[in-house]
This record gives sequence, structure tokens and C-alpha cells, in this order.
Amino acid sequence: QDAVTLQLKWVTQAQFAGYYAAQEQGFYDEENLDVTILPGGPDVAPTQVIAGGGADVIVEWMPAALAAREAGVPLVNIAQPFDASGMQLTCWADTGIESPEDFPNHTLGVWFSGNEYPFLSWMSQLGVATDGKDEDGVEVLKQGFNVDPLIQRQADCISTMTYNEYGQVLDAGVTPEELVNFKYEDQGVATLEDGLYVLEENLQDPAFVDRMARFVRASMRGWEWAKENPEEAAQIVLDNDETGAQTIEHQTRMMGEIAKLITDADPALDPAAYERTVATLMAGGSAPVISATPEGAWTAAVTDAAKAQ
Amino acid sequence: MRRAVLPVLWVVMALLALWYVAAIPMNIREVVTEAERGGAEVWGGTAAERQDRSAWALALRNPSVALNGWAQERPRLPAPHQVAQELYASTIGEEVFGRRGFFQTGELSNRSLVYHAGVTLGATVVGFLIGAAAGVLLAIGIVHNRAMDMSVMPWAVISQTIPIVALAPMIIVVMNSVGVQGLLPKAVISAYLSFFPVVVGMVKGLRAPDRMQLDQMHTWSATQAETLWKLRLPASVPYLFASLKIAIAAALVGTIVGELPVQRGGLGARMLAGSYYGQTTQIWAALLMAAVLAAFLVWLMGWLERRTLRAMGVPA
Amino acid sequence: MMLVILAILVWIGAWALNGWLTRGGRHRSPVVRTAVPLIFGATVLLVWELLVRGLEVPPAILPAPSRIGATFAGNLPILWGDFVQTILKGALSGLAIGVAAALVVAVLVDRYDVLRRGLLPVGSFMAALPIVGVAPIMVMWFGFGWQSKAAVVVLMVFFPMLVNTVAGLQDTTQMQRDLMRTYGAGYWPTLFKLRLPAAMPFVFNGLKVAFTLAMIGAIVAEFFGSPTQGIGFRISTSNGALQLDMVWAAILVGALAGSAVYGIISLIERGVTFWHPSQRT
Amino acid sequence: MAAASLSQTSAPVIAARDLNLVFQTADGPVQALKDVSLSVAKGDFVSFIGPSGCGKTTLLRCVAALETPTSGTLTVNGLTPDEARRARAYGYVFQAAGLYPWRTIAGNIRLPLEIMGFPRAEQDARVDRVLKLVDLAGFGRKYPWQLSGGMQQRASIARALAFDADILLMDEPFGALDEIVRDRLNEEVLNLWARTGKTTLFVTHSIPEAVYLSTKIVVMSPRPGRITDVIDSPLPRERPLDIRESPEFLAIAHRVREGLRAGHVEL
Amino acid sequence: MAAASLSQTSAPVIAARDLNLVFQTADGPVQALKDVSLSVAKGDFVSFIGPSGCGKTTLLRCVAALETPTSGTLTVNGLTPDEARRARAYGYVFQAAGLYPWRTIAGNIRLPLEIMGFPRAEQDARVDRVLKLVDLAGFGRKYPWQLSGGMQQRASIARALAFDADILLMDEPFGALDEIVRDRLNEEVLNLWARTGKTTLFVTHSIPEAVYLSTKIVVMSPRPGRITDVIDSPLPRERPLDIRESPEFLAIAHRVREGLRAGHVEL
Ligand SMILES: Nc1ncnc2c1ncn2[C@@H]1O[C@H](COP(=O)(O)OP(=O)(O)OP(=O)(O)O)[C@@H](O)[C@H]1O
Ligand SMILES: Nc1ncnc2c1ncn2[C@@H]1O[C@H](COP(=O)(O)OP(=O)(O)OP(=O)(O)O)[C@@H](O)[C@H]1O
Ligand SMILES: Cc1ncc(C[n+]2csc(CCO)c2C)c(N)n1
Ligand SMILES: [Mg+2]
Ligand SMILES: [Mg+2]
Repeated sequence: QDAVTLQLKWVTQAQFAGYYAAQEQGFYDEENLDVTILPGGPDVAPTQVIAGGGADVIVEWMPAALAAREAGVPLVNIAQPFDASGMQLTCWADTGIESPEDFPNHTLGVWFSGNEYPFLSWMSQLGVATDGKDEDGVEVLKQGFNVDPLIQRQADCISTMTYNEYGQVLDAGVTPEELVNFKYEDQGVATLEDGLYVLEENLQDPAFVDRMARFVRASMRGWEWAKENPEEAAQIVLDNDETGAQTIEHQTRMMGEIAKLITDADPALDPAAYERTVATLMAGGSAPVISATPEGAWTAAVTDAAKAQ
Repeated sequence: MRRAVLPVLWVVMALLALWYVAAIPMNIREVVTEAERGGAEVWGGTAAERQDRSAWALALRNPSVALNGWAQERPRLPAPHQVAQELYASTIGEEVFGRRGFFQTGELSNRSLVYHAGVTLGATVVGFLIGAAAGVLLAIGIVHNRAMDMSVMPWAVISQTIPIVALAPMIIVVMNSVGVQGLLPKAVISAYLSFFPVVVGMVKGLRAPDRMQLDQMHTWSATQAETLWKLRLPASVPYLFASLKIAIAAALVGTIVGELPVQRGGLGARMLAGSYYGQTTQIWAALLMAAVLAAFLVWLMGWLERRTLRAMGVPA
Repeated sequence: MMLVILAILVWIGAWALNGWLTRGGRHRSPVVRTAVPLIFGATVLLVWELLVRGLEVPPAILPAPSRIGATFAGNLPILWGDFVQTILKGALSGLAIGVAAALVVAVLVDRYDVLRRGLLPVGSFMAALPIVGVAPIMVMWFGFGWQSKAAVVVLMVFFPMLVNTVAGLQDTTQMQRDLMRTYGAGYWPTLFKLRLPAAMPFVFNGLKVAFTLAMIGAIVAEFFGSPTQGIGFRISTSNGALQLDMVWAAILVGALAGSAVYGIISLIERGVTFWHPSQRT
Repeated sequence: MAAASLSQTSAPVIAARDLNLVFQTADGPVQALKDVSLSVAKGDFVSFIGPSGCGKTTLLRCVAALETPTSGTLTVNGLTPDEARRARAYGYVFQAAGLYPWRTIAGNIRLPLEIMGFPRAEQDARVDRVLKLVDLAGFGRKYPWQLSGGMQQRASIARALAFDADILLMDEPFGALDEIVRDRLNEEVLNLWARTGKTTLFVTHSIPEAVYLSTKIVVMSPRPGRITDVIDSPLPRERPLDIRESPEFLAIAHRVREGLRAGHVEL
Repeated sequence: MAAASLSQTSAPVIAARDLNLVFQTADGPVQALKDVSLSVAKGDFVSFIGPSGCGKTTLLRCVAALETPTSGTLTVNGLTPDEARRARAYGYVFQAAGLYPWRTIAGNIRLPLEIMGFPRAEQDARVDRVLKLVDLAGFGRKYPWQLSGGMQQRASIARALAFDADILLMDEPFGALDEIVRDRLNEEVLNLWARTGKTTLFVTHSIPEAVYLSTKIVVMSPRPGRITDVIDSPLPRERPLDIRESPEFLAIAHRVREGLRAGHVEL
């Protein structure tokens, strides 16, 4: 069997159900692959892990991947299972925020560690400063790992994923009517999330490309299976969670929301979505995320091979 | 015995009482909001307006719901009995009745704090042993070599002002990425934190023999090794144990910090997971478990110290 | 490979030099006393630089010191902001509150035996507790600003400080106490004229421990939520963005600040406990 | 008070009758003092001598109200020791100088004066006076560790003298010093005593020292601590150091030594 | 060696000529020994007496090769001190007993034997022998803190005797003990010396002790440390404690005291 190490972007949760499902259902075995799945965490940068040789392939968001590319880690997108972005800004309705124009003079929670790029890009397109609360600026907080800042009203808006944090807000007893959501997807600043990235030099090796093709193929089967069997998929995730902190209810719901982001079984990257992501990141105002249009940051070679069987 | 235990009991009870009292204002905002959502008439205006009111005012003016602060699902400050329940549920409860508990599967459940405490304990002990050994060796070098004393000692002090725990994620990830995984990266951090107190204590201890004792060795033409083995090391034992007690507590902190970024079990991972899902009670339970572990480790050092000293013939 | 061999040679050469400098009576001269540790530090940096270059370590894993230095010099305003946020606001304010509280409680504990026998065991239990675990809770309670960092610091420094101070207040000899009694001195004169001065060496020992803890607490708490500056914020975000040179520059800020504050505490200690044998050389 | 003391023939400053003191220790009770009776007249210089552990220190501590006898009566100036302590009747000098290292010599001498609330100017005057008395004028601003052991011990005596206590209690004040320095200080103590006329209780291990200094020598024996001999010295008040080679001196010393040897436990 | 010592008239074990020793300190040089010349014959018991800081310890340390004189010559058994040290010529007894608390009395005495590589059986035999010699048979398995100060000091002497050093060096071995215990130990040291005939150098602050023990008394004066008087004792080798009240004894004591007082610095 060929060994593949996959580094996830975040902790073990239904966001990665497809990979765990492929593992447990034996899809990887059928492709003659021995896959090791490394969970991530709040301070694990998958880009760093792959740069140091700790993984063959990583799940990463495109902004972080392109930024890493500029920083000297030549990452290439080989597949894009997630078609839509799940990121949004969730605000209390009673703060008077009804549209992005109302953001100034409010406090916004944002994820950092490479996830702040879409937000900064969006704000610069809106012409909103991010260095303090005033008439045309917002106060930005480095949001921690949970939704407490919103519940405790320390922030007027926080970043949430449709499949995870938003559900946690509702779990805390808040009703959807009390909230206003701004999906990045709707604001035209969506960036591609959860793609599979490898190091450019490895793609020279046909054996590696073949191994990745089999990996992508099996993974997509995993995703298909997970979408069809959300409860079982959630249970598989739970069994793989080494912290033992997840609950089945939460993972089942997450699986449902994740399914909405994987609109088709095609792992190929949509060039239009790619262009839009790059455009968003280049529009980062005074400090764009990436300064030059990336070249060769994605390839269809692997997905083509995967589809070819 | 009674003289020793009773005051501790009083203090613990006072702390518990304080804790219960504090839980009311700490949780009152959520309690009131919840009541409001349930359709109750509450004092204090809208949720946003209530933000500006004092917690005690809210508690006193909404007396019918104030005590709900002791039974919140996601409290800011869980009441002591909630923590106790969680502690029970995630130890005995989980292992005995849980789907993956010890009684079902013959293995410790990864949902139980017993399992996580074990993971943390392993890395702590390994890290502590590495750190203590390195510390003792470095101290021996420093005592015997002036160049080492003068060049290393100032940097050892400075090294402790480096926020190593802030480096922990990077160390973990970097080690991870060169293929070192699991227990060792965490142990490296706990070793780093535990080596310094050992160096300081051991340098002091190895230098504890006075001029007279060293001269005595000299008149007998003892070699450096003999002096080390028969004089310096035995003389340093009390200092060694004093610093080992500090070192093992530091090692535990190091492990827990090392467990935060990589969600692979351990009390640190557990605390973070609790934080990630807003499960304050779970954090508190993990914290308490860590405290018990710390107390146990420090006690263990004390016990070893007493055993060693007794074996050496020093009066209790 | 050449560079790696060079690194090894530099290391051996520096040790030989330091060995030579510290032999004979030379080690007593103040010049040698400062030169030796500096040579050691410079050697470590040089060897690091050579190894990183020689082994071609990717900058995303470990940047060379020269690069870190350049980043540090190029981002002084940002790093200054981080320093103010984390050290001045978070660590030092928390240290001040925690130490003050510990001193007051220590006097009470020293006065009332019940407290000593009750609070001290609980205190030493708490002192061994990995307080970093409360960082997320403090961020939840006190918000994202420096206040939550200060709260973590207060909790971290309180018990070590308390235990040290209580030990210090009791570090008087029977003779010194008896002397006070033969003067018919009451509680307060004894406290101010005997116990507090006698406790000072312990207080400063505690302060040195507490200070390192304060740094750790303030920085780690920023991992759980912060405004968009601070040493911990810089380290975690730059690390996520693979700007390791920035990570190390932020660490350098921490180490510089740490060494400076340590030095200041030592100086004050020298002034206050000039009479203690350890200070009298 | 005055009437009462006049009405008595001996007017004892310190009167102890049948003192007993038992320490309760982990190993059981230790009888430190057994049936000790003693009376000290005003202006007496009383030396206590006896093997280690015989209760010399304990007896002094009882007088200074630092220990409470288990039974028996003890009065100081007709008061209980504790009342006398609160009336600041004692100047206590310990074996080690026991100066506070964080205070200068003058600061150390001033300490009891501060506590007793003397006005500032008076403090200064007294510090100057006693510094001169013990021959340390000019050393007031030094710190204790900057002085030799003998000078420290003199400073500690100065401290005990500064507030004009009625009774000077000295517990082996020169035990840690070498013989030559000790000789010198013995002479000075004698001078001081002649000049101030203070009632003095003095503990020592040295037979010549006890004989040289005292008007009354109390020999004690250990376990349980008893008084075995009380010798009233026939030596004149004026005593040059050479007196120690005189036959009277040697006779007393011999009597003390015999008393000691009799009471001494087997090693 | 034997031939050499027979061929000389005095055959000195220790011969010092014009020794000088200057310590370089932060406050400038301190002359600890100045022009010290001395010769000690085999079997002598030499006491060194002098005020604190006069260089007694320094002189002993030079003999034991723990310090190196700045100038002058010093030979021990015809060898340099360092060669003599390596030949294990010295048994050094310090002021405090300096026993290791983690070793039993026997273990403490065995320590130098272990270091010198004596075979195990021989070690045991020697430990037994010296324990008996200092009257501590049966106490071998006790720990130091279980013994009185006097017994500890005897154990420390036993340790110095165990490996049959040629020369016994004692630096104020009884300084910390009370006078009665001290008397007893003085008698025992004298006995021991009579039995073993070891050349002994003995530092003390006590005039009676020096006179009582020695065949030769060296009086020193401080700053810079010089020898001011060397007194060959006319006392017989056999010395009961009472000898201390004899006129010869007092005469020597007087001479020592005068010598001391002359050299003593102003306090
Ligand atoms: N606080 C105490 N608790 C128990 N026993 C005590 C205490 N103080 C003294 N003793 C015991 O009482 C006895 C007398 O002690 P004390 O200190 O008065 O002797 P001393 O004559 O002053 O001896 P030294 O010459 O050694 O100073 C000793 O056996 C001692 O162990
Ligand atoms: N290592 C040293 N460095 C500097 N000066 C020293 C050192 N050792 C001794 N001295 C000085 O040398 C002088 C003689 O010291 P030494 O210890 O020989 O005196 P001593 O006669 O043994 O005194 P004591 O009776 O107090 O033991 C003193 O002034 C002392 O301060
Ligand atoms: C510190 C930190 N906070 C948030 C994210 C963002 N993020 C990326 S994937 C994911 C899972 C969805 O719940 C989340 C929250 C991050 N990477 N690091
Ligand atoms: Mg006493
Ligand atoms: Mg000496």
C-alpha cells in the first residue's frame, strides 16, 4: 500500500467527514492507500506542516495557501471538494446592523492565523478602516475559538461558519430572529475553502500524481457516502475524535450543513471561482494578501487522472 | 491531625460559599435573557440595555430567576456542584457506564478525564525526567567548569524570560513536521520548563559544601569525581528535591500548554476543546483534574524526598 | 556542508577562547566577566546562522538570525505596540495587582494562625495548578483587552508571591523576636521594624518567579482572544501566516523585555536587601 | 513601693522562690528548672555558670518574662516579670549580637527607643551617649556586618543600655569571641557596671570570666536544672585583669570548677 | 629517609624558613604571613595562639598544601607540602567536627579510607581501632546528629587518625564546645598524643588549653602575621588537669598572655 499523510485544517469534526468516512469504509484500502489523517488545531498551520515535510497533502483555505505560496512554500491546489464558502459574519440584530454599511462604529470578531484575509479584503472593498472604532472604522478583535464573544456581547458581530459556530450560537439559546447574517458568498467576497494542496515539486513525479489521483477519488467517494449517511458519518467523526469532546447532535447538524457546500461530486477546481478568489485577495487595499497574480497555483492534472480511472 | 485539617476545611468551605455567591451575578445576564426568551417579564430593559446595568442590580431585581445561575447549561461560572457532576460524569460515569468506557471495552474511554490525565501524565513524566537529568548534568558542568559557569548561567536566566510557552505551538508543529509526534514534542516543552529550576537548585546544592569540607577532601587527595560523588552530590540532595518539586509542577504546565495546539488528547486538549465548544464546566473539570494531578506529583516528590533522606540517615 | 563544518569549528573555537579567558586569575576582571557570556551568545547566533544556511532549512521552519534581526528592525512601530499591549498593560499591571494583593494577604496569614494553617495548604495546591488553563475563562469574563490578561497574571502570581512572603515574614530568629518582646513591642512595631525588613529577600525571590510567570500568562492568554496587537497575538497570527521571522522578532521583544525587567528587579533588590549576605559580595 | 523596699532588709530586685519549669516536648516532659530559689539585690552582678543544658538561659528568660515558670513565685521590683517587661525593665543581650543587618549601628541602638516612643532629639542624644559608653563613637553609620564580632557585641550592649533598663540580662554575650577580645570586653563590662551600677545577670561558660566579673556566682547542674552553689565573691569591686592570677581568685575559681565537675554529666 | 633524619641533629618534620603569604583581595593585598620561620621535630605537640586574623589557620593550611606561600621555603618530611599531601601525610581536624550527616560515624571515619583505596577488611579494622582509641566503640552505627558535640569532635579526630597520617593538624577543634567538655577532651587529646606519638600542630584561642597541651607554644601577632614568641614548655609529659593551678603553669600562661597582649591590635 502507498502511504499518504493528510493534514487537516482544524480539529476532528464533520467538516472533514468525507476523509474519515473514506478511511472507515475502506475506500482508501480499495485504492491501495494507507492514509494517516492528522487532525489540526487552532495553532497548527497546515502550510507549515507540509513545508517541513510532515504531510503529503493538506486541507487548507485558498487565501492561506496563496499567501504561503508568496512566502516561499510553493503550494498547488490539486482538488477542490468544497464548492461554496461557509464563512459569514453573524451580528446581533439589536445593534442596528442591517447591512455592511452599518459596520462602522462596531466591534467585529475575526479569525486570524491566515483566515483574516477575506475579511480584510472585504473591508477594504467597503472602504472601512480596521484600526479602531469610529465613524468609518471598525474595531477588530482576534476572536478565540468559540462564540462566547457574541453571547457575552463583547463583540457586535463575530465570524461563524454556517456549519459550526452558527449552530453553536443557536445552541446557546439564541433565536435566529435575534441575529443578522452576512455570508461572504452573498457579499461577493467568498474565497475557496477546504481544498487539497500539495507541494509543487512533488507533482513532477508521475507516481505521486497517481497516488494523489487515487486519494482524491477515494476521498470523493467518502464525501458521497457521508452526504448520504449523515448520522453514520457523524458517528465515525466522533469515534475519531481523540479529545472526546464532540457531541453527536452537533456533528450530525454540521454534516448536514457541510453537505450544502459540496454541491457536486466533482473535485475539480472551478477556474471562475479561483479567479474570483484571487481578485478578492488582490483587492486587499493598502495591504493586499497577495501582491502578484499567482502562476501555476492550481492544476487539473490530478482531478483529470482521478476521473480517468 | 485535627489541627491540620480543620482550618483547611474552613478555608475550602469559605471558598465554596464565595463561589456559589459569585455564580449568581456572573451568570445573571444569560439567566435573565433566557427568562425573557421564555416569555417572562424581566427587569432591566432589553438585552442590549441590560449590558450597562450592574450584575447585582439585575440579580436583586429579578429574584425569581436569579438562582437559575446555579443550573445554567452554558454558564460563565458553573456552580461547584455542576463541576462536581461533570467531574463525576467524565470519570467514573464515563468509564463505568459510557459506551466506550472501561467496563464496556476494557480500555479507558477517550471521553473520560482519567484517560486524558494519563496522557498528560506520561508526557509530563518523560519531560520532567529529561529536564531534570539535563538540569543536573548542566549544574555539574557549571560547578566544575568556570567557562561554562560564566557563559551559560546568564543565558540560562535569559532563556527563562523567553516566553517558551508561546513558542509551544511552533515547536510542536515544527517537530511534528520533521516527523516527531505524539508524546515527545510535548515532553520537550515540559523539559525546557523544568530544567531551569533544577539547574539553579543543583548549582546551589553542589556548591553547598563549605570550604572546610572541600579542603578536607583535598587533604585526602580525593579526585574531582570522588569529591562529586561522596561530597557534593549527597550534600545537594535537599536542594535537589526542593527544585524537583517546582520542576515537576512546571513540567505539567509545559505539557498542558503543549497539548493545546494539537488536539490529540490530554488535559490541555480537553481544556481547549471545552473552550472551543463553550463548555465552561468541562474546562473547570479538566482544570480540577489537572490540579489533582499537580498535587499528586508534588506529593510524590515529597514522598521520594522523605524516603531518600531517611535512607541517607537524616532525621525526619 | 562547508557551512556546517564551519559552524562546528566556530563552536569549538569559541569554547577554547572562553576556556582560555576564564583560566588563571583573568576571570575576576569585569571585562572578562561581560565578554564571556557575550561571546557565548554571539557563538550561538553564528552557529544558528551557519547551520540554517548550510542545511538550507526553509524559512517557514526556522529563519536565520540575520533575517530575524532585519524583520525586527523593520517593524519597530508594530513591535513597540505589541510591547505596550502585552508587557506594560497586561503583564505589569497584573503583576502589580497580584503582588500587592499577595503582600496584604500574606500579612493577614502571618497574623492569624488559622489562616496560615488553612490558606497555605490550599495556596500551595493552587500554586501547582496549571493556571494557564484559566486563560480562556478569563477572556470570557474580562473581554479581549488587556484586562483579561492582567486577570490571568494576577491568578498566576498571587500564590507564589503569597507563599514566599509568608515564609519571609516568618524568617526571623527566636532571638530577634524575643528582643522585640523585651522592648514590650506590640504587633505593628514588630511587623514594620522586624518582619517586613526580614521578609524582603524572600519577597524579591518571589518577585523574580512571579515576573516570569506574568510574562507567560499575559502572552498565552492572548492566544484565546485579543485585540489586534500584542506579543501573543503577533506570534500566533504570524505563525499562521508562515511569517516565522516575525514570530521570532516578537519572541525577541518578549526576551528583551523580560531581561530588562529582570535586571530592574535585581537592581531594586540590591538596593533594598543590600544587607543580605547574598548581596554583599 | 519605696516604703515596701525600705521596710525589707535586703530589698531584692529579683526574688525567685521554688521555681520549676517543665517543657512539654515530643519526647515527653523536660524539667529545665527544679526548685530554684534566688534573690538578687540592687546593683549585684550575678554570674550563672553550669554545663550546657542546665537551664541558665531558661532562668534568664523567666526573669525577662519570655518563659512562664510552671510553679513557684518570681517577682522583679515587686512586680510580675510580665509587668516588669511592659514597664521596660530589661535590657537583654544575647549570645550572638543579634543586630538587624538592615539597620546601621545607630539605627539598631535607636530601635528600642523608637518602639518606646522617645522623642527624636532624645533618641539621638541617647544613641550618641551609649555609643561613647561602649567606645564606638564614630561607628554609628556603619552596618553591623562591617564591624568585627567584638564591636558588634559592644553595639548590642549599647542597645541594651540605651533605654535605661533597671536590669541588664546577658546570655553568654562573649561566647563567640576570642579570648583576647573577651578579656578586653570583660574589663569594659566591669567598668560599665561600676559606672552605671546596673543590676546585671550574666550567663557564661568560662570560669575565669564568671569569677572575674561577679559579686555573686551561681553554679548550676543539669537534668533537672538546679542551683548547686551560690558563691558571694570576696574580691574587691576594683579589679585589674591581673587579679586573675591572685590566690583568692584561683581559690574561687577552684571552688567553681569543683562545683561544676560534681554536677557534670558523664560525656 | 631514615638515614637522612638520623644524620641531622634535630631532624625537623616541618621546616619553614622566611615564609610570606600575601592574599590578593578586592580591597588590596593582605599580608597574612610575614617572615615566618619555624621548625617542628618529630613527636612535638605545637600550639599556635594569637588573636583572630593573625594567620594561624593560614599557616596550618600552608603546611597542608591548601595554600601556597608567596615566598620562602617549607618542607614536610623533606618533601614539598604538596608531595606530602599526596603521600597522605596529613590528618586535618577542623573547628567544627564537619562530619557528613548522611554517613554514620563509622561511615565518616571510613570515608578517607575509601578514597585512599584501602581494602574493605582493612577499612573495617581501622575504623574499629580508632573508634576504640577515641572511646567511641559501639557508636559506629549512629549518625552524627545523634551524638553530643564532644563526641562528634572525637569522631572527627578518629577520622583524622584512621589513615595513619604522620602529622595531625587541628584548627581550633574545641572552639565550639563548653569549657567542661573541653577540659575532658584536652585530657583525651593528651592521652592520644602520648599513645601515638604523632607530631601535632594545634591552633587554639585558649591560653590554658595551649599551655596544658603543648611541648612548644607559638605566639603570633596580626597584620602582618608574625611569630612573636616561641615557648618550649618545661612541663612534664605527664599532666593531670590540676597542673593548671601550678605555679609553672601559671608562669607560662602569664608569658603567653603578655605576648598576646603586646601584639594585639587596638579593638
Ligand atoms: N523551648 C523549649 N522546648 C523544650 N525544651 C527546651 C526548650 N528550651 C530549652 N529546653 C530544654 O531545657 C533545658 C535547659 O535549656 P537551657 O537553654 O536553659 O540551657 P542552658 O543552660 O542555657 O544551656 P547552654 O549552655 O547550652 O546555653 C535543656 O535540656 C533544653 O533542651
Ligand atoms: N582566602 C583568603 N583571601 C583573602 N584573605 C584571606 C584569606 N584567608 C585568610 N585571609 C586573611 O588573612 C588573614 C589571616 O587569616 P587566618 O584565617 O589565617 O587567621 P586566623 O589566625 O586563623 O584567625 P582566626 O583566629 O579568626 O581563625 C586575615 O586577615 C584574613 O582576613
Ligand atoms: C484560531 C483559529 N480560529 C478560527 C479559525 C478558522 N477556522 C478554519 S477551519 C474552521 C473550522 C470551522 O469551524 C475554523 C473555525 C482558525 N483556523 N484558527
Ligand atoms: Mg543557653
Ligand atoms: Mg583560623
